[in-house]
Amino acid sequence: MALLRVRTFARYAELLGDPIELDVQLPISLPSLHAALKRLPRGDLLPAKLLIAIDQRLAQPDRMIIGTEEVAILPPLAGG
Amino acid sequence: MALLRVRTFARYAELLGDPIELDVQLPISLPSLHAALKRLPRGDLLPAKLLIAIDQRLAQPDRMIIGTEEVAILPPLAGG
Amino acid sequence: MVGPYTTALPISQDAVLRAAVSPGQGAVVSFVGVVRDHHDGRAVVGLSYSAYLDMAERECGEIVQETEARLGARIALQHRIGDLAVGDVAVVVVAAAPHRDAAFDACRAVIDAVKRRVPIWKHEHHADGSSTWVDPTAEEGG
Amino acid sequence: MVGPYTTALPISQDAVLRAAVSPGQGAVVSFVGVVRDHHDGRAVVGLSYSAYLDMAERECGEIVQETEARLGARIALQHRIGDLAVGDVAVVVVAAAPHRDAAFDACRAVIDAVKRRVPIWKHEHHADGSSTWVDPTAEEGG
Repeated sequence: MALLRVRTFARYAELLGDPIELDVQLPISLPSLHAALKRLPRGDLLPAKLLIAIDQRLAQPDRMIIGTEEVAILPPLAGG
Repeated sequence: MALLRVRTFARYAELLGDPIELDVQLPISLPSLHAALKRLPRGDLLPAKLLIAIDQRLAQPDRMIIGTEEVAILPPLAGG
Repeated sequence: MVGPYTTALPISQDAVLRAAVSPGQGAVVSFVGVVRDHHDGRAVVGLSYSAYLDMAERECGEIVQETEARLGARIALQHRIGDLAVGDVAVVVVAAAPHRDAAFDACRAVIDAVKRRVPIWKHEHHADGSSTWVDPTAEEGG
Repeated sequence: MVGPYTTALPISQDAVLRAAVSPGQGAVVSFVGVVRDHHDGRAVVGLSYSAYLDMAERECGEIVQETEARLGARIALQHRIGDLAVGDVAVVVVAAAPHRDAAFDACRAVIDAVKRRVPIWKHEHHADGSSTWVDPTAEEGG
């Protein structure tokens, strides 16, 4: 197990704090990361479909995280 | 025969002067008006398809002029 | 807005903007036409707009009112008449609406209709001293 | 234009305009997003934008450069971050191009991409003292 740092913003920062440190097995898939986030206090309020950014780009669902990346979870975008 | 006053603008005003007074039979159709304009000095430089405004609206080709209207011939529009 | 829609004085973009905007409208789309330094491959140093003024005002008013009614936008429009230099503002259209779809559609509809319907003519002055009347029906683009 | 594309200070529309315009470009299309006094049927008194700033700057830069290359337009973009009141300017996009087709297409493409891709969030403050995080995926319009 290793500590993975996850940045949060806006409503997710209110729910979960920012940043989060998750104790997970690395590398980790996005569905496993999502499941680990859901197990946090109030993590059950995260949506079924979660936007995840890796190194400041929206991640494809099959992406693996090795632990050196900048990882962030993004609420629905509302700029413009 | 009666005098019909026709307003001109831009290139047509340079060609023909403004306004023009035409000696024509009233009422007059737009093709007949066009033909009378063509017979003016430099009238042969008018295009085969001529924009004619009657009372400040573009006229349909079947429109007749009785002589009390405001008549104008318009070069290709180039505003905007 | 109501007219006049043509002006012989320089156009204040801010004033046109203020004429269209209100607190219920979150999306404002503007079109500004600026005198370019070239046209059809020739260097341009300035131009003169002339108009059939009464008809131009009537057509502009109809375009604004039709588009406001059809798209639920507020529209402001000003078209410059007279002598302009390169870089001068020739025309400004501002469309304000609650959402951006209507604002974009309204702004585009107004400038397209102005070019199609309003009796205004452009005399273009070239760097070599010559002048030509612009005929958009005889050229590409615009 | 190059960044920064986000700003915590009030946006000067004139400065954004000047960043896009040059003498070869005759058509300038602008989009201005203004804080409205209502949303989803509720009275709004203000809002706060927050952002994932590094990613927002990177996405804005990509959007601007992609659109400039694809449509041959020059683009300026500024998005406000922080606390805004009703009537404040939230975002400005200016697209300048030789002709109006490209200017309209570029301006529309940029604001659509900003809404779709840039990590910015809107906390809306209502007249009754409550606040909500805006979720455009859960509502009509925009």
